[in-house]
Amino acid sequence: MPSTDKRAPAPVVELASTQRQELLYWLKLDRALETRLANMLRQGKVPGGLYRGLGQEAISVGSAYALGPGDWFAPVIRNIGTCLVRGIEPRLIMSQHMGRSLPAGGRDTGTHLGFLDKGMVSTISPLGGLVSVMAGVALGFKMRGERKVALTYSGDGQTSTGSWHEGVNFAAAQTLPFVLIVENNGWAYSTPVKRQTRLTDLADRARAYGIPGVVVDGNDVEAVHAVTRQAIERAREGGGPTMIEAKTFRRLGHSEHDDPRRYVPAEDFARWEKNDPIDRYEKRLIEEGVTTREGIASLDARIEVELDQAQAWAEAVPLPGPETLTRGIYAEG
Amino acid sequence: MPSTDKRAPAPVVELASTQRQELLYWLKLDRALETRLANMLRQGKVPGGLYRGLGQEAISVGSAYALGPGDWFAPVIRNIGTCLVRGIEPRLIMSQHMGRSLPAGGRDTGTHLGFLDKGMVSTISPLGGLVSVMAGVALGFKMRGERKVALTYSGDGQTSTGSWHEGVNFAAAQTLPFVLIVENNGWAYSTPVKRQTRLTDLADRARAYGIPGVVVDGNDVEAVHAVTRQAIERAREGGGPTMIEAKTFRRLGHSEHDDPRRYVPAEDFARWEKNDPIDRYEKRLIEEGVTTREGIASLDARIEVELDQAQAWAEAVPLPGPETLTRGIYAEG
Amino acid sequence: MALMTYLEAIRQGMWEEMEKDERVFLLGEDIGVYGGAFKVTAGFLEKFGETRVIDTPISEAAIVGAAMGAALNGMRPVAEMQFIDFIACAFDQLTHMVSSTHWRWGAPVPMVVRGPCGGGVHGGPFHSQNMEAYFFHTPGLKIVEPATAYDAKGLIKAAIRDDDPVLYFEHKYLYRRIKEEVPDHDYVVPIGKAALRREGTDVSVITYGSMVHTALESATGLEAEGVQVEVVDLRTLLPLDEEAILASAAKTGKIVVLHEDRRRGGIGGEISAIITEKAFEYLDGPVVRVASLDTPVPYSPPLEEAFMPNAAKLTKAIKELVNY
Amino acid sequence: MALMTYLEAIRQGMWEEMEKDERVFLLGEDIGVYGGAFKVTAGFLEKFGETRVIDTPISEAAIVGAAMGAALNGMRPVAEMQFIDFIACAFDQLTHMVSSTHWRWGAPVPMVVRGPCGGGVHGGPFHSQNMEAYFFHTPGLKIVEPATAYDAKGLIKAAIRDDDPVLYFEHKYLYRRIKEEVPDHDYVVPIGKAALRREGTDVSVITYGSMVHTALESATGLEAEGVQVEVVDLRTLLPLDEEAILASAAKTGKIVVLHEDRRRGGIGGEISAIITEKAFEYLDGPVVRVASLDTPVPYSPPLEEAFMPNAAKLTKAIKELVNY
Ligand SMILES: Cc1ncc(C[n+]2csc(CCOP(=O)(O)OP(=O)(O)O)c2C)c(N)n1
Ligand SMILES: Cc1ncc(C[n+]2csc(CCOP(=O)(O)OP(=O)(O)O)c2C)c(N)n1
Ligand SMILES: [Mg+2]
Ligand SMILES: [Mg+2]
Repeated sequence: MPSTDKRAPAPVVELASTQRQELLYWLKLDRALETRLANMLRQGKVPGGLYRGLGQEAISVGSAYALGPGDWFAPVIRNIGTCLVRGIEPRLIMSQHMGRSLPAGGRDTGTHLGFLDKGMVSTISPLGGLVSVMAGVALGFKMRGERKVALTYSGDGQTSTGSWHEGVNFAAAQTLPFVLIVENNGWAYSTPVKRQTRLTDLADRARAYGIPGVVVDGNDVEAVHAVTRQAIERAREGGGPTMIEAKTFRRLGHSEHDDPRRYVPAEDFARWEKNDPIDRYEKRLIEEGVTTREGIASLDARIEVELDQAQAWAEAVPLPGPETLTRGIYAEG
Repeated sequence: MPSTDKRAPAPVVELASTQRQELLYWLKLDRALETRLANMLRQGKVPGGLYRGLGQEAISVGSAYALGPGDWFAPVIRNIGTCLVRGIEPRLIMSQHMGRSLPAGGRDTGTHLGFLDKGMVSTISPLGGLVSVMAGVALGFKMRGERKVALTYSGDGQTSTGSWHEGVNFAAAQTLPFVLIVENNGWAYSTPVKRQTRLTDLADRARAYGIPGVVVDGNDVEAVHAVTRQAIERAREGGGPTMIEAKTFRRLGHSEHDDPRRYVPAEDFARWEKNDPIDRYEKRLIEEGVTTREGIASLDARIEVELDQAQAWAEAVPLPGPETLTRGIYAEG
Repeated sequence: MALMTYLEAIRQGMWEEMEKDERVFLLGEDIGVYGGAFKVTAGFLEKFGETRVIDTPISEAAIVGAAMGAALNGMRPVAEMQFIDFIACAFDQLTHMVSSTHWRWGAPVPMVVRGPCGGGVHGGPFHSQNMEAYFFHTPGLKIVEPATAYDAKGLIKAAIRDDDPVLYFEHKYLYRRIKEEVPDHDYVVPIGKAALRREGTDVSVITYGSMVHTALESATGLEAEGVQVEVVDLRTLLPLDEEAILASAAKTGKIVVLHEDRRRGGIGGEISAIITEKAFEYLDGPVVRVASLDTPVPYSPPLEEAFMPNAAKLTKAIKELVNY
Repeated sequence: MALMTYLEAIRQGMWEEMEKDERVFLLGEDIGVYGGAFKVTAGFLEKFGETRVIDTPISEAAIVGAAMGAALNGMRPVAEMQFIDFIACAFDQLTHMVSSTHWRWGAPVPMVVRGPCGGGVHGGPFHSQNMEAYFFHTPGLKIVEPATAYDAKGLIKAAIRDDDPVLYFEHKYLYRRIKEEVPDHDYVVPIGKAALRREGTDVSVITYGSMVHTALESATGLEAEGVQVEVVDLRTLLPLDEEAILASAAKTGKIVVLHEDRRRGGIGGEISAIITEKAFEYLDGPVVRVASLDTPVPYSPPLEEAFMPNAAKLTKAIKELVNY
């Protein structure tokens, strides 16, 4: 097993000011979009559920930002930020949540989206199975000798599933160019990590597969970016998979319908609110002269305009017609 | 995670001479029975397959010998020795292999045996699922506050299955009185451990669950007994599960129909033959004055007589009648 | 007697069994503090404690496996699947391990696996399925699906007391939508017995679960048009109450098999085949199936509407059959 | 043309596809050095190398998942289940992930999952099953099961070239027991098309897999008694060739559906239901099913004999139907 220390400091990655501004934009766009989706849900515009990643945006954004052209990825339910960074437009995420005919015929729920041309594989509800699918994507790269990487995400809870184990072990046994981000937000629905497993650090799960397991502050977007980039580089060089545990906290309920105050200690909310990844990053960028209060205000305004337009577009997309339902069961025949 | 060193020397367990003689008897009975089953297979008396544990007997026998009254256990295919130590008679193992109406109606194959009154749970072919079943047995003990333990086995290959992961994690998360012996015999059918996983020590899998993982020389019956006893005691005291990796070697094919010389390096056979657990134990017991060459010869003779009788009994058991087939699908109604 | 919902009836049935028999316990994801995704087990942790109300890791195969082990070891576990769709993750455990145990070596496995099934709530492809057809082929399992609050209580109690593994499918659409007077006292609804919900002479609708209500709606509507529809609620899907099915078939000679599950490979095929095999001489027309379309369960409301059977679609099928 | 066994025909079909298309690769347990438990892939590692013949960990869910991922990413994987029974461990992956992908987001999943099915070799409950009924209910999968060497080759090639996930069930009893002349050249047997194996006018046997041979045996025997039996070999189980089934039903009016799989919930129920629904007016007797008993597959030879259908049992059923 590589002798990676799971708490080794994240490698330093030099980011240009424009890149850091981009990161801030994605973080804020992610949050604003999810906030808007929550409003749309309340207005009855989203027929199903909504799963938000409030306070976890740095994980989606930081990791996605480390991907290169041609790399593939598969978000799970709290990774709308990943989709955004990889070029999935907010309007499509909205219309999908609304059950509209675009982008995918209204067939599946909000975050179950995939786009082959963007290398984005759709998650499904049953947890665990996506890991081996993304290992298979990585296998495709390896077989063809392409220096590309497949990256996916898992919650803390998902690590208990059998499919998850098989997938990680498969990727490790085959030394595949594969990166797994384990988002440890403390909870799986109402179940705290301590009921899921006896571990404190989920990164220790990596030890069962002989691959590096790294812990990172999931609320530090640049740290997430740096460790992901390192893992991606290792994978590209043929060094096999890495598991990254990003520590964070689920600041809302499991879904928008759920009130977490019933089972999550109140002080945790307070503590983690103070550790907000966007507040932290804004502060840092202001301190380091990358942006200003005014710059941020105009960024916010720009995002609202973008989302107004996106929403207008999404609301104009028609619902799918019943006659479409039986189409496309097969690709052929 | 308990700070157990995976290679800590096995604790010293004082065994009386009679106990050591008993261990030798079980080892030799196991081997003689399996040898006889192989002959019966060649004679066409066993309609299905045969899976032998030649050279692995010390694991079955040493671990089973550590169980107390009322403890439950579930052997897998190479654990006939476990059955013997726990009171399953050779004649029943024979008649089961022969598809006879006793002990279980000829319904399932040779090692798929269970006896509720002996706390023996039947394995089935699909690997992995037995782990959580035995965790459930342990859960029963824990719920009722009984100081009893559930013990089961897994091969190296089985550790790759999703069910195995779920079962071990469940037992760990619930701090159950559960002991898992991972028999690392180097091979899963034709697949070497290095294709199964990137690990050298399968005991490292335990780190993913926050439970102790211990390595033991699987060809040393007293060492296996000692570490198992320690694990059982820990479990009885409420300390939760232990995973024991017993290192050994599969000296025959996967099944009796398989020729392993096609894929296993020849030198491995030679090396491990010299490390035979029965030869080693005989030598040791003779050296330590517990038995003599003559004592061993008469033990062998006694075993042959026992097995002659067992075989005669088994061969006299009728095949099941077709009318029995549909009985007992349900326990009720 | 108390007026209660389908959901409350399930709760009460489990509650009573847990009070009565300390071998009974619950395990599943988020069933403790949270009381389950649908609150079916709300209050159980407070009443029965952590030992008997166990929040598990997300591990359906282990939940089922552990339930079986505990059952072998003298307990009577009731395992919850958060949504019944996830029972797919325990497919090997149920169809190979659990189901075969008694037949293979004589050990009874008294356990229940229960969970919310069915569509109509815009849950999308993985929170809306009906899974009975996948388990119906396996010897050794029993499957029940109540349509009423009375049966919900009586069947969960019967399932818990049964010495065999019982899959108990509860329709999430019914949870809070139907209410009836349910006896406070101890009763069971026997496993294996269908209920005649409505007598009729012209055509029989054989159905179960939430579709019983759809069938009754159609039947009421058709009465006005002079068509007498008989409605058989199977209640137990495995073992099927063939007697009840064949009796109704012999009586009306015209049969519609109705289920919310997809058509192809749904249990309607088996029911149709049994009727044809055993009551052919009574048939005055083809056995007709009304079921969902052969697609995953769609998310978007107009699609889900088109996907699922409803009273209008059933009425149309009945009329065609009556005029056959 | 070369005389070859069913097993050799599968081998040759895969071999040709791998030579022709470098996107095609194999993965599974012990398929490399060992050449597979039944030697179906013997020699492939030597010819195509480790990159294209991958020995995997014992992880059916990951094998299927990885096959899907590779398929999305431009490859054409052929995954082996060592025994088809173990496909149960990949049930969630196949019925939820793989099957729904094209319908849900338009991505084709060109992959094959193949493995030995069926009984008659004293393999016991977990090495003898037929698993088609468990997957037949799922939209998005295709299922084929060849009965002859010719079809074995033609169908594996068609399956590999198909843009959808195809389950390819090969009957282990046939592996080395049947032989025929198989063209050396490239051909496919189209997915979705049944074959009329024998024309007859009195009764149709609708069947597939190794039971085709049983049906032909019965048919030959009954000819001497003046009964003309038609034998339809489905070849593809999903999507069913309804046209062929209904044409034969219309022709003879008396149908036996025969499969080695257990009766209850087997695909025979669906076939019977379709016939009753769509060809009721042609029926001169009930659609009769001949299948295995509703128990696990027993190990002991006299039990397995009693469990499985055979020519004698089929002949009896045909005679009863002819005299109906
Ligand atoms: C196999 C399976 N079992 C149960 C569920 C229901 N479920 C959906 S999300 C969830 C919790 C997931 O927790 P985690 O993996 O930590 O992700 P998070 O929600 O915290 O992002 C559960 C239990 C599921 N989707 N799949
Ligand atoms: C889920 C599953 N997949 C495949 C098999 C086929 N199979 C039976 S034993 C075996 C190898 C097991 O290896 P290991 O766990 O190391 O045990 P050993 O045979 O070495 O004792 C395989 C692949 C199986 N029984 N179950
Ligand atoms: Mg979480
Ligand atoms: Mg092994």
